[in-house]
Amino acid sequence: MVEHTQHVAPVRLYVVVFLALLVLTFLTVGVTYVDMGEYNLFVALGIAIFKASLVILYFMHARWSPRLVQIVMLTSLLFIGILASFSFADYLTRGLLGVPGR
Amino acid sequence: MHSPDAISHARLQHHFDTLEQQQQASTLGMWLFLATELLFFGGMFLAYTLYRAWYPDAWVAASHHLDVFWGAFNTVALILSSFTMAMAVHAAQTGSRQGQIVFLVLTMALGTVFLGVKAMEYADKFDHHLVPGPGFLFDDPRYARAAQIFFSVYFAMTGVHALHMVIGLGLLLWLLAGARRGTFTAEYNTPVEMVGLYWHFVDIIWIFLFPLLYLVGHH
Amino acid sequence: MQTAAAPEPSNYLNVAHTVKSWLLTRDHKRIAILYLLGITFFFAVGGLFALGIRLELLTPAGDLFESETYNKLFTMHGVAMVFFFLLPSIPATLGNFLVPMMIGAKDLAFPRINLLSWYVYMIGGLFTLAAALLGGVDTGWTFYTPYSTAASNTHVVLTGVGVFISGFSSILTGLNFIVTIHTMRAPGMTWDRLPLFIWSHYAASIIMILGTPVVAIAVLLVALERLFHIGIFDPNLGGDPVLYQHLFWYYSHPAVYVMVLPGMGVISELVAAFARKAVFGYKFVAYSSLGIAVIGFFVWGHHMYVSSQSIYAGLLFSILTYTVAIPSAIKVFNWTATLYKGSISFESPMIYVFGFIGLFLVGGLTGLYLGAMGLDVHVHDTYFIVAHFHYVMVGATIMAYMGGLHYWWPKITGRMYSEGWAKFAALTIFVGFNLTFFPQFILGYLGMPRRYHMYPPEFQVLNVLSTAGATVLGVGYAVPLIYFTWSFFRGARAPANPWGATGLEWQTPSPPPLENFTTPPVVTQPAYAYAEENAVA
Amino acid sequence: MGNIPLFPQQASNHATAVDGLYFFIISVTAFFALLVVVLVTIFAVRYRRRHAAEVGTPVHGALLLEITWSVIPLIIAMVMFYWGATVFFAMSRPPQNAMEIYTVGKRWMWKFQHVTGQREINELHVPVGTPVKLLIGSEDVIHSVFVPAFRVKMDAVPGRTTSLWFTATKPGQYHLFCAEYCGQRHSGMIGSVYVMEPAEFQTWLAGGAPPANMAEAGEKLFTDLACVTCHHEDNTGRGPSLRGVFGSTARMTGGGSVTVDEAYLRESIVNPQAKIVAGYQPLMPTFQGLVSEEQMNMLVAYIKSLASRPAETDAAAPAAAPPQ
Ligand code: HEA
Ligand code: HEA
Ligand code: HEC
Ligand code: CUA
Ligand SMILES: [Cu+2]
Repeated sequence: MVEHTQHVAPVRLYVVVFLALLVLTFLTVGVTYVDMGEYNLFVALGIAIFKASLVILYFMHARWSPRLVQIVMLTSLLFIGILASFSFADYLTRGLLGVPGR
Repeated sequence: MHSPDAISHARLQHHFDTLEQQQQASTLGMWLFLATELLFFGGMFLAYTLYRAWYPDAWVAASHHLDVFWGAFNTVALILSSFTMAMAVHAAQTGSRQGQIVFLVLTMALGTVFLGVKAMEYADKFDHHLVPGPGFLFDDPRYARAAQIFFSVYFAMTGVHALHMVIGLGLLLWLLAGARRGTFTAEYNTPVEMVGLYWHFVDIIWIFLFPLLYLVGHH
Repeated sequence: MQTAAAPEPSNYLNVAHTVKSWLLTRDHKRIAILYLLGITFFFAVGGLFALGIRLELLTPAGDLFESETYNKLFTMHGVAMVFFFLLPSIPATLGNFLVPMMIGAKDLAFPRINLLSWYVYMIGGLFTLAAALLGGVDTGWTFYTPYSTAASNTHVVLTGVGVFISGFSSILTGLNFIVTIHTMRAPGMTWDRLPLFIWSHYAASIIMILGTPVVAIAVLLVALERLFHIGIFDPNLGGDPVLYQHLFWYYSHPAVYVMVLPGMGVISELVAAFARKAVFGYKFVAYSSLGIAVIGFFVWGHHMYVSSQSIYAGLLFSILTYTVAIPSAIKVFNWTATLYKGSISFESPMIYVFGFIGLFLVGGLTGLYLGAMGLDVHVHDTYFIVAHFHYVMVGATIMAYMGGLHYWWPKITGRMYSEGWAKFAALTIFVGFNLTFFPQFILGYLGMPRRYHMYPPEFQVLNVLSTAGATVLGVGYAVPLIYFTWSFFRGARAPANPWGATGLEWQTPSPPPLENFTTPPVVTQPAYAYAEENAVA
Repeated sequence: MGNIPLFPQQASNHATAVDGLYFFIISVTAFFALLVVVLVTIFAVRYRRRHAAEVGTPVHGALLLEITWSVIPLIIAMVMFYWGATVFFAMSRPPQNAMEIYTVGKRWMWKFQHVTGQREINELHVPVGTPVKLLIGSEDVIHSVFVPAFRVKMDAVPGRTTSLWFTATKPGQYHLFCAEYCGQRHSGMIGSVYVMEPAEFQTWLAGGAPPANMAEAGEKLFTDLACVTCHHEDNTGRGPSLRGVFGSTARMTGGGSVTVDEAYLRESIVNPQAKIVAGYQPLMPTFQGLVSEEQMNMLVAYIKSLASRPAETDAAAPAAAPPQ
């Protein structure tokens, strides 16, 4: 079960990831000046998710982490998903029956 | 599971058999802690989503009172600090004491810059009566009510985030002291790695806060 | 102590006696004892509030306390009992003591964090206690908005801070358990050999980690809203009070399983030990714990059927509520089946097991009444609910807690207690409990609302019965306090394995030495391998 | 000891439905409780330990058994779910012709107003045999309307309109409780529901010179609050005409549509920016804090009365008036 010693990532990789994050930051600011209606939000979120994944995978070494750590990560996301989706199961269906408060 | 002739090391706590086991435990523990943290912010993200869905126009109007330049500036500062933090961990892993010190100091400097800018932004909101409460004033009366909720969410989220930054700075200070004493080596560097994970997590939260708060609608 | 003939072998209790050696200990066993003291204290505090409630309800008129005082009584009763007694009760005492021992580890993975969690718990407790002493808080343990944010003028913030802080204690404990169970198992202790106690603590820990932060943020937002009038939950400012209920129950429903799962783990151990037989359907009992923990996160809206939540969300929550009952059913049936062809003895821990099964049946099965939307409308916020949750929390979980304490007491203290008194207490608790809370089901269906200081006179007789029962119950709880204290100082020495049970914790002296085992254990058998020596296959 | 009640009175159409479900669940749960208790007892006696060193006989798990005792309870549980949901749906959907009564919770009293204008505090008079729909709001914190004899309950949530309905079946006086904790005198926020024979009810309704009926009062408010400046009946104002809106489906800017019910009307008045009617600008100011709960009810009653007004003639009686 013992993992071999830590993975040491090359500095070059960190630099590349950093530059990518920088570019994405400018990109996300840039696209807000383009009117895409509702899609602005999705583009912004998409970029943010992509940036977060870069940080998690490389800066936080998740790529080389044990399976268990990856499971922990995904589980926490899943549970945020439960919180949001079930709350919205209420909010999105309010008024659907056409009876006040039901 | 572990070899009985485990290497003995001053940093090995009595109840573990090997340093690997100890390091594995810390890593798992830290990630579990971050899972908790994520859910903690999750509650606020839910509030954010709900009110954004309810008050889309007010959200745009209120968001335009935030300064995209400083938001982006801070984003860059935090990303850079994440990079220097990763480098500090790298320095520890390769046993470079000098590297650790340099990169930890850089990370702290960037973190301080972030908080400085944040403080300036907060002061600006105070000046413009954009702090929720009886003194709240919003230029467009149609959106005043919902804008107040926007700023409530803004202050709650960025405030809790800033609190995490402050705690992170404290941890970095503690690491710096250790690094100067030469505590962390290629063999034993778990604390640097753990604080690193925490710091990156705080960065990730901001990566989401920035577009969600500063970049609503189109400019 | 002075009568001991031979010098006692060194154990975790006698290695050091100074106060400092206790307050700065990192030994999970000593921390368990620290927790035991804290928890007993808060139980007594909560119990005193309960007696206040029951005395007031002897008569329909509000003649003993002012309305406001009564409201503070049930609020502080609920807060003390839930956050400072029941949530930490089994995990932080028995769990803390036994999780490392059962898996053959020397300690929990993070001993310092373990100690920290006790301090955090005590600090949270002190905040809440301070709030109580400064005048109390009157929102109900649920802190519903906008009452808590805009109307109440009691110490909501102080109490909220206490609850918030104690939440971190819970998180740290859960984190410690998960890491320990993953990384510190003795050689040969594979997952399918883990005692069921470990499985149930593992499941409860998942909830602590993923649920607690959400209630923490909810309470924090309530405090902020009170202090700075931000409008997140205030309808006058455009916020939604029901959002608070979502956040609160997202945690607080799973939290009820934090309260009961460790108790179920205790019951699995005890049933095996006193039937001298492997638990029937080990895998099902183990996985049903995980099932309860996970599905438990999908049902919170069953507290909100009449809250103006959408009917469609209600449907979703209702159907899922019924699915979460199935893993509990699996457990009950498997315990029953374990008794089949067992070798059953009736020492006091086993008496508590029978008590648990009876009360959990009533409590759990009445949960099914509440899951039915059409029926819950009538009984929601009545004494039917009060009866339901006391049956599961007080009936079931405290029975399990007491059973576990009696079972592991010899291991923890190295002393025996009086079996006669123990049986007497168990019976008194059982009788007193049913007398207190069964009438409340009837009251609830009749329509007596909860949190009522005064009530219509026709409800009096049932309330008198309930108060009478509470008195008996109070005596039942006080008796063990006395004989346990006596046993701790004067009780007969306990052998290493008084019950002839399996499990690593019984293979080390009582009380255990500093790092739990004199020789590192190696596991070669599944849990509960009772019949192995005279196996007929 | 003669009159200790053990079972609540049944005084509405919902009572029998709820009690039927209740007895069904009682019998199922009693069966399972007895099953387990009896088995435990039999095993405990039959397999008691005979000598100190005895151990149990190993019995290995049986998959079939596990499946059986998971699936059977699951099926039964689904029946409970279905039944419970059916009863709840029936409770949630009031009949079209229900007589409406506006209900306001306020610490610590219940205020009712009939569409014909009569007000009551902590008392509610209703006729037997007529469906009654309560439209519920709150002035401060959350309360909850609870009439045990009718088996109905609904929270009064500030900022929202909720509702419940029932048909009383037995004349008499019944408890009315506030079931959601609302502060100091929560247990004093109680009253009575009087169920009367229809004729008696009409007399009661006629007694005590009623002020203007709610729709009329609302119409006056509509002018006083200057709503008319934007909402012209002929659709020439800056806002949409409100004639015929109630019960219709309104289309929103940015897609989507809403059924216009009481909850939507309230939202349009206190929170006009939330949903913008297609084709209009978000011009309407919020009236949050400017109209009281009761005025809100009158406005709503008025706008509802416009729904059924034929385009030309003004009918005298608003649709929501109690059936004779
Ligand atoms: C330890 C705590 C605990 C536990 C274990 C449970 C278990 C359950 N609870 Fe309970 N509950 C509370 C503590 C607990 N509850 C508290 C504190 C409240 C009120 C909070 C407040 O408002 O203050 C509450 C309130 C509450 C409500 C809200 C009521 C209301 O406010 O209107 C509901 C509604 O569905 C509910 C349902 C259930 C169900 C379905 C279970 C199930 O998990 C039970 C499962 C067990 C069984 C079913 C028994 C064993 C099974 C068999 C013998 C087989 C036969 C089974 C079938 C045929 C299905 N509970
Ligand atoms: C773990 C949780 C727990 C426990 C153990 C209890 C225990 C008891 N509860 Fe509690 N109760 C709650 C959780 C709990 N309760 C909650 C969450 C609420 C809801 C609150 C709300 O509405 O917000 C509630 C509400 C509640 C009510 C409803 C109040 C209302 O709605 O108006 C009532 C009424 O009878 C009641 C009674 C009791 C009684 C008689 C006990 C008895 O079991 C207590 C018996 C214990 C003792 C009597 C103390 C034992 C004595 C000693 C240990 C020795 C004493 C030593 C010294 C004094 C030095 N409880
Ligand atoms: C400044 C002009 C103005 C005033 C004053 C005003 N409204 Fe409006 N109202 C509007 C406009 C414009 C709309 C359509 C856009 C929208 O939905 O917000 C509207 C929409 C509505 C709607 C939703 C109608 C639909 O078809 O869905 C209702 C109900 C309503 N108003 C009621 C009122 C009431 C009651 C008052 C007075 C208390 C009032 N309004 C005062 C301008 C006004
Ligand atoms: Cu109003 Cu309780
Ligand atoms: Cu629940």
